[in-house]
Amino acid sequence: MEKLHQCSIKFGSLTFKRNGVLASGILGVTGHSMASVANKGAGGITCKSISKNKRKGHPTPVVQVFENGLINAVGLSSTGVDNTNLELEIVRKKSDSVIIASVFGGTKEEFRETIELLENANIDAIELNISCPNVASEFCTPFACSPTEASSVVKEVRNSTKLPLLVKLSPNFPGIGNIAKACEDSGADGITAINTVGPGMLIDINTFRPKLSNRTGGVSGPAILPIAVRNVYDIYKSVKIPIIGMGGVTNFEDAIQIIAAGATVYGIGTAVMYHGVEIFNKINGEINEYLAEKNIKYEELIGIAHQI
Amino acid sequence: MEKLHQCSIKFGSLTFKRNGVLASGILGVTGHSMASVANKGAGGITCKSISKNKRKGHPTPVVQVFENGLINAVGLSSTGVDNTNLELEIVRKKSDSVIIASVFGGTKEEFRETIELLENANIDAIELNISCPNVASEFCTPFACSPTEASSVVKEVRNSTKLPLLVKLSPNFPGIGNIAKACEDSGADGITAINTVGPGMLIDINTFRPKLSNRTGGVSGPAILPIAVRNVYDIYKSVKIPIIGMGGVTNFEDAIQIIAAGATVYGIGTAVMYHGVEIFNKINGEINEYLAEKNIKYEELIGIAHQI
Amino acid sequence: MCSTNLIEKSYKIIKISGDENQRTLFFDIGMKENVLPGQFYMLNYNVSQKPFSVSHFENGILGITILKRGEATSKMVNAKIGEYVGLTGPLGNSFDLTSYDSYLLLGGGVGSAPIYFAAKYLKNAGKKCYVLIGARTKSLYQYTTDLVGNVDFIKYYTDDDTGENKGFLTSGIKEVMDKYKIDTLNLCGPEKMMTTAIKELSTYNTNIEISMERYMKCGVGICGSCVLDDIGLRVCADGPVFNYNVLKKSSEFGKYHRDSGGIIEKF
Amino acid sequence: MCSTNLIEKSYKIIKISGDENQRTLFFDIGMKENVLPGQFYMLNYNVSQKPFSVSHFENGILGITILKRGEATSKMVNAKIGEYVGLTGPLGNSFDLTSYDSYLLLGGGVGSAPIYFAAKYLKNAGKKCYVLIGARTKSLYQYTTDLVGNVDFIKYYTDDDTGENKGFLTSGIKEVMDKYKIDTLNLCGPEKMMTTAIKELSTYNTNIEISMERYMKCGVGICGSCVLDDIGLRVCADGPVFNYNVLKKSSEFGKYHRDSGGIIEKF
Ligand SMILES: Cc1cc2nc3c(=O)[nH]c(=O)nc-3n(C[C@H](O)[C@H](O)[C@H](O)COP(=O)(O)OP(=O)(O)OC[C@H]3O[C@@H](n4cnc5c(N)ncnc54)[C@H](O)[C@@H]3O)c2cc1C
Ligand SMILES: Cc1cc2nc3c(=O)[nH]c(=O)nc-3n(C[C@H](O)[C@H](O)[C@H](O)COP(=O)(O)OP(=O)(O)OC[C@H]3O[C@@H](n4cnc5c(N)ncnc54)[C@H](O)[C@@H]3O)c2cc1C
Ligand SMILES: Cc1cc2nc3c(=O)[nH]c(=O)nc-3n(C[C@H](O)[C@H](O)[C@H](O)COP(=O)(O)O)c2cc1C
Ligand SMILES: Cc1cc2nc3c(=O)[nH]c(=O)nc-3n(C[C@H](O)[C@H](O)[C@H](O)COP(=O)(O)O)c2cc1C
Ligand code: FES
Ligand code: FES
Repeated sequence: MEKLHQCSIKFGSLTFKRNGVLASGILGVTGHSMASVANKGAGGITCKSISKNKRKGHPTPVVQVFENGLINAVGLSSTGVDNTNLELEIVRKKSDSVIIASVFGGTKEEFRETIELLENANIDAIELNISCPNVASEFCTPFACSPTEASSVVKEVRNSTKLPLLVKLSPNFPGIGNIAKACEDSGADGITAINTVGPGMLIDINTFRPKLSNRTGGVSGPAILPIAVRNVYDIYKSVKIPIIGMGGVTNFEDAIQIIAAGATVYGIGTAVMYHGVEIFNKINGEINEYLAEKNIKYEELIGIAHQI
Repeated sequence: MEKLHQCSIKFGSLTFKRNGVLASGILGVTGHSMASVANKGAGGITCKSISKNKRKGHPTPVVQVFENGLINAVGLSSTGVDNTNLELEIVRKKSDSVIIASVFGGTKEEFRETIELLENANIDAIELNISCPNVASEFCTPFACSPTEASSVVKEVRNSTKLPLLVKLSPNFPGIGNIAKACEDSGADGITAINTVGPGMLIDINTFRPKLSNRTGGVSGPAILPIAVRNVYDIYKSVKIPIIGMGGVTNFEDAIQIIAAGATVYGIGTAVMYHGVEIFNKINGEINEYLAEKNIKYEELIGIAHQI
Repeated sequence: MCSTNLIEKSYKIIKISGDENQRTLFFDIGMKENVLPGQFYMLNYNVSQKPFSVSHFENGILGITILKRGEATSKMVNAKIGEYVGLTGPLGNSFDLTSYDSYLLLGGGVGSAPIYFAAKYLKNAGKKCYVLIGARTKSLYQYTTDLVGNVDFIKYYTDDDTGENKGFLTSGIKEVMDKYKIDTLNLCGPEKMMTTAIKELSTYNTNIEISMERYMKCGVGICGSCVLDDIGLRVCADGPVFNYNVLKKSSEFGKYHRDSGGIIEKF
Repeated sequence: MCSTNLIEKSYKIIKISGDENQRTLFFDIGMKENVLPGQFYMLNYNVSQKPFSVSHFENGILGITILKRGEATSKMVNAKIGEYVGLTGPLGNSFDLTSYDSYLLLGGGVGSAPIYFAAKYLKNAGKKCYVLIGARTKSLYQYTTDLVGNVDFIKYYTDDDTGENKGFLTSGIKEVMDKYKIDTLNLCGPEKMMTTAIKELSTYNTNIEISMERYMKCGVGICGSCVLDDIGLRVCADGPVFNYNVLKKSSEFGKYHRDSGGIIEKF
């Protein structure tokens, strides 16, 4: 196996031993799956969003690829907290990665109750997925739609856990800077951005049917990189808490862009489809070479686009 | 010169002699430029958004290409209504295309006053650009952000012109269906969708500067196709007035998707960069072949994805 | 990012064979595609999507053999000529049909689909090819019978007595292994069949390749629903074909799989 | 959509020549690019972006010659070695330097930049190449003087008397045309120079190619700021090189251009 590119990046109270976070919903069903991604290079892993109540998710097709990315409406399928805890235990045992439990709830209360069930879970941080666009009809507008809504969830759960609390934000509502600020003010320890864009739709030109069973699905992959960079840039301008920056990152130049915009670590989802899980170690190696060539420290890179 | 693929498509009170509308802001500065696009295949042309007051636009770079499209912040540069009227006169003289004057205003009143200046213009329709994302800092949130704001502009201008009134909507605010409906209820005769997505940002990894002078710019091109298709789908569900569907259309399959989603005619902007202005005639020819092969009428195709 | 095989395209059904229990659907996907035995497609019929191995590919004509099992496949076996079906693929890796000279192929149930394609491919390549196929009943293996006389050896087994040999195909392994020089085996079928076969083969020390089946939500290596325990490999993107040397390190092989929600189900 | 030439990439300035009135900046863009005489780059220096023809391309080293004119170029001529500059290109079409045997090249002002590159290209290709270059003053054409002795004929003209020949380069056309067999001409420079040249050439009936300059906002064929009246062609994407047979149909050639806002300015 190739040598892993190690480092040490402070992210609030957490320390990443390698750069690169596996985005929620990607290879995040089983513990061995997530551990394998970590052991092949990722510094952090996020499990598929879990909820207190078991959820079925949407019927297939749930992913449809287009030339510049994909649309997905996996829906929030969840096997419940207990099953996920067991899987995350495996990640802890088999890897040294930062473990982030993504949590979803249809109501503020469900968010809190789910987090309470995670009390004894062997995890490093909790990510509030308040931005899933694929359940809009089921749950109305996501909480990430406004500063008030977003902070109401953070406030509701803040006292239920001592773990660092990340909030996953959506690019689909105006004013992401203000929304991030409201989360910070309510006690969030970090921001993850961005969730998928749109949603979008693809239609088969022979059957005339929308290609996803859910008809619409969030857009991810290379198509959304500029949107992710701009959102991370706006968030960095508004808050002091660290950012996991993701959305279309597919190669090391993309990662540099999102870090220069303000991300403390980069995240990857869709690029795993193109390049496999080896993409993390590849990008981490290339970032190191780049820093060496430019003779700058990683920390200087974070948000550097704001200083120019 | 290649033979143009003619047809006859009713769009409210207008009739397009060829499918395909040149999007606003693309090759829409001079009359000869727009006439040339029409004479090489487009059935309708839209001029660069004009305003009563002369505007300078942003300094270069105003366009930056990425792998899946481009970001632009040309800004609303305008030579004023009189100059544009002269240019549109040329289009009328040299082509048989539907001529759409795109109008921009910083305030409702500026919209109305600009339209009043178009009273004697030799045009077929007016498009209200209430969705430009590149002037947000200058003019706050675009009017396309909500049903109330959008309809306030339509109401303000409705009595100032007898021409068909189109409203150009933005994909960057939730509930485009409701926004379109509010425009329809206030007297709009058609919807153009979508304007650019985001905005986005690209950062140079050596200079660390945002690549556009304006820092951010709206995303267009292949990257946004699924978002355009979904928005057109949502609008079609909500209104009876016809739609010019655009956003990422680059080949005939894309055009079919956007028509199946509900567009009466398709529009093209960014694809001109990849394929030149010949793209309209090429797509129109391929649509005809496709209709012949499937033995269906063009009218049946419009919104067909909703019937399945 | 021009991985066009990942993008679904719809094709007309141009031919149908089999019966309502098991159909083979044919599509004209054109010659530009290079499809190899072991690879599969996500097949989307009326917005129901499932993975299926390729059972036939010749002159641009793709064949997919579908056994009626549950909800989706019950609809699919009733598809009609002229209907459009969404195909995403070819996906995944393929059997190694080039490194060796002499192959024994085992196909159990509709696992015979990729085995059938592999056998034809091997004969085209001038390789030695021995085949054992097992099915519940004769009609289910009928579509493969043009192999008879064209491969170096073939024997069919059925659970009932509609065929020549009642019993499990695994009972035929010893005969072939002892009679012929076999360099490598390729297996596809129910995991119980495959684990039994592997036990039978334990004394022979041959190379073994196994085509795996797991619940697949995406087919393109991103959702995580098909990942094998311990080894952390994705059946859809790192497989579906695995060398037994890799697979034997998986704690779930032959023991359990997961349902659509990721819940473990014992075999 | 993998049109990578349309995507801006930043390169380090590795060498600088000329003075503060006119600089040539050199970049190592690598050998994979195929850059042809007549093509141009959008050059982005500290978020000021303008189009510039290629004046040099050899072994992956690109040279861009910048005359100080206004706001952007005043900054650019002060760029330092080691600084990064954003380059988008190569853009546009190129001179036809293959169809003929014997070329007369005319470069006026910084229009000598692509002419210089074209001359080197032609000699590499073993073609006959005659050159007339005009400039305000000698220092502005200095960067091209390694052509002397390497092309079949070259003569420099200056507005002042710093050079050998005071006067307009157009005054040299008759001499060359009468003395040598010229198949085709390539022109780049101020439009007044080019229209004068065309008048001079009216009796010769040769092929003429003209590299045009217009205000460019995007450089990639989308914004419409560079479109020529009547003919509706984009200088950036359909040009910058046009055959005179096409260009003579343009009502603006030699008469006017437009400013950044699209307002007509007479020459
Ligand atoms: C790589 C690959 C190749 C395949 N090739 C073929 C093929 O060529 N021909 C063919 O007919 N089928 C093939 N299959 C299996 C096919 O995908 C399933 O038959 C189909 O998913 C069943 O869908 P359904 O909706 O009809 O059944 P469901 O309603 O989903 O289930 C019916 C029953 O089958 C069980 N089941 C469903 N899927 C699986 C599974 N993956 N593993 C174990 N049990 C399962 C369920 O638990 C249930 O008991 C392949 C699967 C994979 C992963
Ligand atoms: C295809 C192409 C290739 C070019 N190649 C070169 C090159 O190799 N070297 C080089 O030095 N320059 C070249 N130019 C010209 C260069 O782009 C301009 O010098 C530059 O845009 C001036 O920018 P500025 O901000 O310095 O001047 P500004 O402040 O914009 O203008 C200064 C003065 O120049 C005039 N001006 C600016 N641009 C133009 C124009 N396009 N046409 C006519 N007048 C203009 C203005 O009206 C003003 O009077 C090229 C232009 C094009 C279109
Ligand atoms: C198939 C798929 C499933 C996803 N599921 C989730 C999820 O459960 N929770 C969540 O917060 N984000 C989910 N996302 C969003 C990703 O975590 C990520 O924010 C987004 O895809 C952008 O990153 P990318 O372009 O690198 O994929 C999912 C994305 C994909 C493609
Ligand atoms: C360079 C550029 C300039 C644009 N200028 C305008 C404009 O002035 N007014 C307007 O309504 N839309 C403008 N747009 C948006 C387009 O009209 C169109 O809505 C959008 O680009 C999506 O279509 P596309 O993906 O085919 O380009 C501009 C787009 C581009 C790329
Ligand atoms: S089916 Fe989604 S990863 Fe394999
Ligand atoms: S500069 Fe924009 S079209 Fe030529």
